[in-house]
Amino acid sequence: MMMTPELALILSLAIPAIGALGIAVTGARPNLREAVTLLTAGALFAVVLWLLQHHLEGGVATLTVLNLLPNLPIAFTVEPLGLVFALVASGLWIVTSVYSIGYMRGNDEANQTRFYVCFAIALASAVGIAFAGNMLTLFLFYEILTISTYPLVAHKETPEAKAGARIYLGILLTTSILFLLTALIWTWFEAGTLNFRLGGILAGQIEGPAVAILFALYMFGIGKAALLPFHGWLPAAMVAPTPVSALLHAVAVVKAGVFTVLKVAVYIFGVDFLAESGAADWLLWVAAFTLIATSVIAVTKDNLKARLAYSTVSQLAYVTLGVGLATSMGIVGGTMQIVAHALGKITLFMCAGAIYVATHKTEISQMRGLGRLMPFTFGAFLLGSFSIIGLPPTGGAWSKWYLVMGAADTSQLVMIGVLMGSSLLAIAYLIPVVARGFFLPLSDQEDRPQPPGYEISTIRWSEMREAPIWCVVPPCLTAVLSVLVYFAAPTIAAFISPIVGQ
Amino acid sequence: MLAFLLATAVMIIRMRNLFAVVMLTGAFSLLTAGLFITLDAVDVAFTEAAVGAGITTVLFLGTLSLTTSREKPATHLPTLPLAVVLITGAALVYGTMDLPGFGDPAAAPHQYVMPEYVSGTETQIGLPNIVTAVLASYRGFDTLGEVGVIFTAGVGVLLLLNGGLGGRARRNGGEGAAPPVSAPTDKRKGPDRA
Amino acid sequence: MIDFAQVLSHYNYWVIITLMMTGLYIIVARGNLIKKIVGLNIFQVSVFLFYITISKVAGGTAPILTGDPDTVYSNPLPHVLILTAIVVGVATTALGLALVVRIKEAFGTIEEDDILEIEHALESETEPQA
Amino acid sequence: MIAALKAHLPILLVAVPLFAAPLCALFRHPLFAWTVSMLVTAAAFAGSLCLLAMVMAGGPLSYYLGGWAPPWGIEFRLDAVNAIILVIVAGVGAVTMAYARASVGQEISRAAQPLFYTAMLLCLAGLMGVAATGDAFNLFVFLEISSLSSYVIIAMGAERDKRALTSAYTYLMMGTIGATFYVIGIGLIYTVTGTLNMADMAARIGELEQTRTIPVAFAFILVGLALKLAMYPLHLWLPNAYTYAPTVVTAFLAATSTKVAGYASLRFIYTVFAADFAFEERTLLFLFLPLGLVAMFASSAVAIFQSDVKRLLAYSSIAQVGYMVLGVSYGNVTGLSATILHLFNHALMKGGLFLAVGCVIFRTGSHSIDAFRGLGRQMPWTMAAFVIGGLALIGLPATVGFVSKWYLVLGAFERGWWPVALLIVASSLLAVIYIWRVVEIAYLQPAPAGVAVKEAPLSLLLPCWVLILACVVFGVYADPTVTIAETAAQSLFFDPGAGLPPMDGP
Repeated sequence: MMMTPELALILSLAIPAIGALGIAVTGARPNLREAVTLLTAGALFAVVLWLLQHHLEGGVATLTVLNLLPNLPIAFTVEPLGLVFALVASGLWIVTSVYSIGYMRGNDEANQTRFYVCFAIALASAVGIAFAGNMLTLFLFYEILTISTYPLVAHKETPEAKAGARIYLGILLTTSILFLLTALIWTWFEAGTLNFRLGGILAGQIEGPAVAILFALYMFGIGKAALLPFHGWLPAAMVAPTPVSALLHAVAVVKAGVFTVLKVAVYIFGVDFLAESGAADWLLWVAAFTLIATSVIAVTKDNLKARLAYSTVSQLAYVTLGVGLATSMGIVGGTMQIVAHALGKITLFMCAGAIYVATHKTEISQMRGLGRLMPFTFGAFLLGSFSIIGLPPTGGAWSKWYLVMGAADTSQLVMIGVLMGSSLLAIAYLIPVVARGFFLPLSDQEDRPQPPGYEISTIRWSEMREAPIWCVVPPCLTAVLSVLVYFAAPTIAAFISPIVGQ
Repeated sequence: MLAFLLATAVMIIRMRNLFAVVMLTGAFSLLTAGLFITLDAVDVAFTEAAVGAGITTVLFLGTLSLTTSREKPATHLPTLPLAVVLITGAALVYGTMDLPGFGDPAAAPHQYVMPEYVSGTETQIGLPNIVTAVLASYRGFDTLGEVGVIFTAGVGVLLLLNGGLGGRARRNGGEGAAPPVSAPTDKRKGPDRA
Repeated sequence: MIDFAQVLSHYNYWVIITLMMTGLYIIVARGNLIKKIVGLNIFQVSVFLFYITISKVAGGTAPILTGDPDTVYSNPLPHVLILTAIVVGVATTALGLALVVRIKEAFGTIEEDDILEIEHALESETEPQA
Repeated sequence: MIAALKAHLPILLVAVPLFAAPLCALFRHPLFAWTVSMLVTAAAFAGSLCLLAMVMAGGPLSYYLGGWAPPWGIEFRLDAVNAIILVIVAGVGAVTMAYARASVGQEISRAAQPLFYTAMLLCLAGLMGVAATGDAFNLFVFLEISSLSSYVIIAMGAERDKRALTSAYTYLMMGTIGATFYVIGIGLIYTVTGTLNMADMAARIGELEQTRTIPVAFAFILVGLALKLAMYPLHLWLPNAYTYAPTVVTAFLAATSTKVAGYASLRFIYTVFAADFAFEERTLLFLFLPLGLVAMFASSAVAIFQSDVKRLLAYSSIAQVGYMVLGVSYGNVTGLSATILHLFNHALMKGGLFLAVGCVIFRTGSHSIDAFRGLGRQMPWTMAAFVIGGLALIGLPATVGFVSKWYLVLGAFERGWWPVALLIVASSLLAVIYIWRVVEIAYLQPAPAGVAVKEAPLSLLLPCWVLILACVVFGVYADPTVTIAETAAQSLFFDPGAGLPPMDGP
């Protein structure tokens, strides 16, 4: 069978959907079910890779399915930004799947079939968002993503899980219906189209303060980008099992949010139009405030996952800030940040999960000395932290670098300061975790008299208490990947540069 | 005659004995029928006398025999109903201001469609009674609908009083004795739950 | 503003309107279910009267062909409509009364207030503890 | 044969159910009655689809009953507006009838079933008649057929809960007042125009706009129809009627009866009284706009606090009527299209939702929200249908609710009323709350111990899913419905009374 770009696009959506079905059908036989999951994830990644190759060869892939509304079709287009997101999502899905299998079995969780089904649907919608050819299609998948992740957040069905899921759904639906939908219809009303077009569709169609209002509707409407004050759903969703957090924070949900932000900026408004009209100026400040404020909150959190959650909010604001700069550097930096943060944060979350599976510890203060028992996990955590902070040799270094360059381009000295300050805060909330893990004695060994010659800082392989291997290998892998991204960064930058007119 | 009607209506409001009220309603209908005759509507008058004064009264009496014939005094002030009624009435009076005067031969209804009915009845139908002609032919479908309405009501009454609803068996409890108040509280115990 | 001639030619409408409103008042204000239906009847009959008034042509006769081409007939169309409407009215009355009989059986009363009370009691009975 | 059938299709659609009804009554056999009803509704559905296709292809159709040309005889006039209404009524009729076999079998005693089906068919015939007729008085007659039969079928809920009787009584009172108001309005118009044909009225009203009679007639007709439509604040009869009626009846009436009343209002607002009529413009602006908004918010807010799922959905219906009223109030084509679209879309989703609740009633015997505990696992298909229907009610993309909302908001933008646009989207958030209350209980609360509930039988699930899938299909592929709605809106808006035959003697 010949692979055509249309077919590939269809497959990229159909594979996870069929996968979901397959998982549902094979639910009674866990081994088969997990095999289906992995197979689906692998196949999806392969298709996306094919699309990448096709794109690199200069091919164009578009697909118009049918008219949802007259003159408003459900359409898909492959473009660099979407490819980057699709690659991140589908690639990390494999890793997360492997990890979920270890985690869910390790914890003996209930409702596993529902979990995998919803996961696959979420992935299908993430791919749909990535390849959406117009804003309506994107919105469609955006909402499916929200709904399909709701059961995941509520997975444990405890009162806290329900409350968290309610907040999750509430904020995401409220913002998307109240602001994003309004913005969409407004755009349609003004521009007569919702197709993504380089240089934007709104340029010249709308002027004055309306531009800023519409832009604000978009920015706050994309609740998944977690801009203050609509960030509350992310910490609330922390009640979910760790693989879900990984999905939310790294693979699909927040990435879909910031990806949409980028899409809107580049294809709906157009970077130049944004810069000219000054509509995005306010966004810089909101993003900067979000960035600093949530970093500070993160420092105060003792619960590891909560700390990571606030860190995510803060890191997402980097992308928004990149958009707010309204320069090509800002957009490139934002895109890089999607990749780098995805890899970094998924590593951190999987490590947190691995710690939980192995020791059932959730608070940072309890994690003293665990590094020596779980050296791989903590090692991966360290690399992930580097990426979040923005230290070489990890991908995060580049994204931060581009953003600083962007800020310098537009002489936003304050923003440079904000970026630097936030990195310092990231050090403050991430490094102690690792440091405690490696350099403090185990909390339950404190009181015990140590045998002679016991060095607290040595790793004792015989005492290793790592989580199941399926929980440990994935974070190590992603940690390595975030290092690799450091070296691949110029390639990525070159890849997306066409869309920002360089 | 209109004054008589009004008087009857007011009396109906005042009366508490439902039996008398029903009789008065019958009288009201009869009076109307008389008015219809003076207004040249003989067919309608006949029908009103038979149906309005006759059948309706019988129906009411039947109901009364099955229920009760005293009305309790009203417990709340009729301010709101009065307001509703007055506003509606005022609107209607306002609306009738521009109507053609009573019996005005130049009024639109008599000028527009009606003449053709008269001439048409002669040439096309060949019945002397124009009302019957219009009823049966021009607007025959209304009449069909009318039959449908009667049928519906018949089905309805049959269903309500006879058809099902637990059947007549439940009514053997005797007149006025309400069946036990059975709230649909716990039907979960139904056989399907087994 | 309103000249006397107009009052004369329109007073019949107004009397009919008063009748209608009497009927409506009974429906809205009275709590007895049978009385309400009586009100409904009066309301409808007054509307019939209104239609028949429309149909009257001064100097006209009943719309039965006389053979004389100069005869002025009253308008037959409203008559036709009202014939239909009378039947509809009676059908409604019959149905309403049947309902009243059933309500009497089920609730033991035909007073609106009492019924509301019983329903309220049912409501709180079935109300879940939440 | 086919040609003759096609030529007489408009009347057949009404007459066949009307004549099939006595058949059911005559042979008092439940299965026979159901079979007849099923065949008739299915045929009516096919016929209405055919009619819709004819109208879309060839423009408005006019059918003279008995061959008497209007305004002397009665005319059936079909354009895109009522063709789509006919499709809704017959379609939902057919689906609910398929559902009725099992549901009615459980809820209504065997002896009463044949007459019950008779009444259902009569109701269908009445509604179809209202939608098809072009004669104002004929509309009243059909309205009464449908109303009388709906009082009866609502009262049939008394086998389960005696409150059905009082709600039917209340409905009868309000419905009859509404119908009488309507008759008064028609009488007033007749007195000044001398005609009963709607298109003819429209043509003759033009000269009479300045009289005091026309606005009053307009008001009376509108109030009369609004009572039937359950337009806020004339909705008081609706919640109880929907709550206590048998499931099938609730689903059928919720999806059709208010829609037909809505259609009739549109017909009068736009065809009979042309929309540029100054009094009307003011009415739309000062009455419809606030009432629509209030309905949306107040009824949704009330819905949130209901502990009975049927009642919750009933209040939601009133809120949805608010959307329709709002669309009319814009006084532009987009708003009107939105209203017509929503007539169609809401019929699908509310029908589907009530049928889903019916499945729950079938298995648990209760429609209290408590009965839904744990059903997500015990009745997965039913609850999945409920969730999708609920999402449509909220207006999420890929469901029909989204399409209506899109046009509603677009219309507001066209009018420059952006606060209204915001209010519309805000009100759909209330729907999130009341739908999610049920969803949460169904999925995240454990089932009460000791009772096992099975999934509903296929004969109930299938009809329910037909409507729910239609919600999705027409949500993802709204091209045809939007086209029809826009054609309908255009024809209502721009050529009132167009295509009226020349006025010669008969």
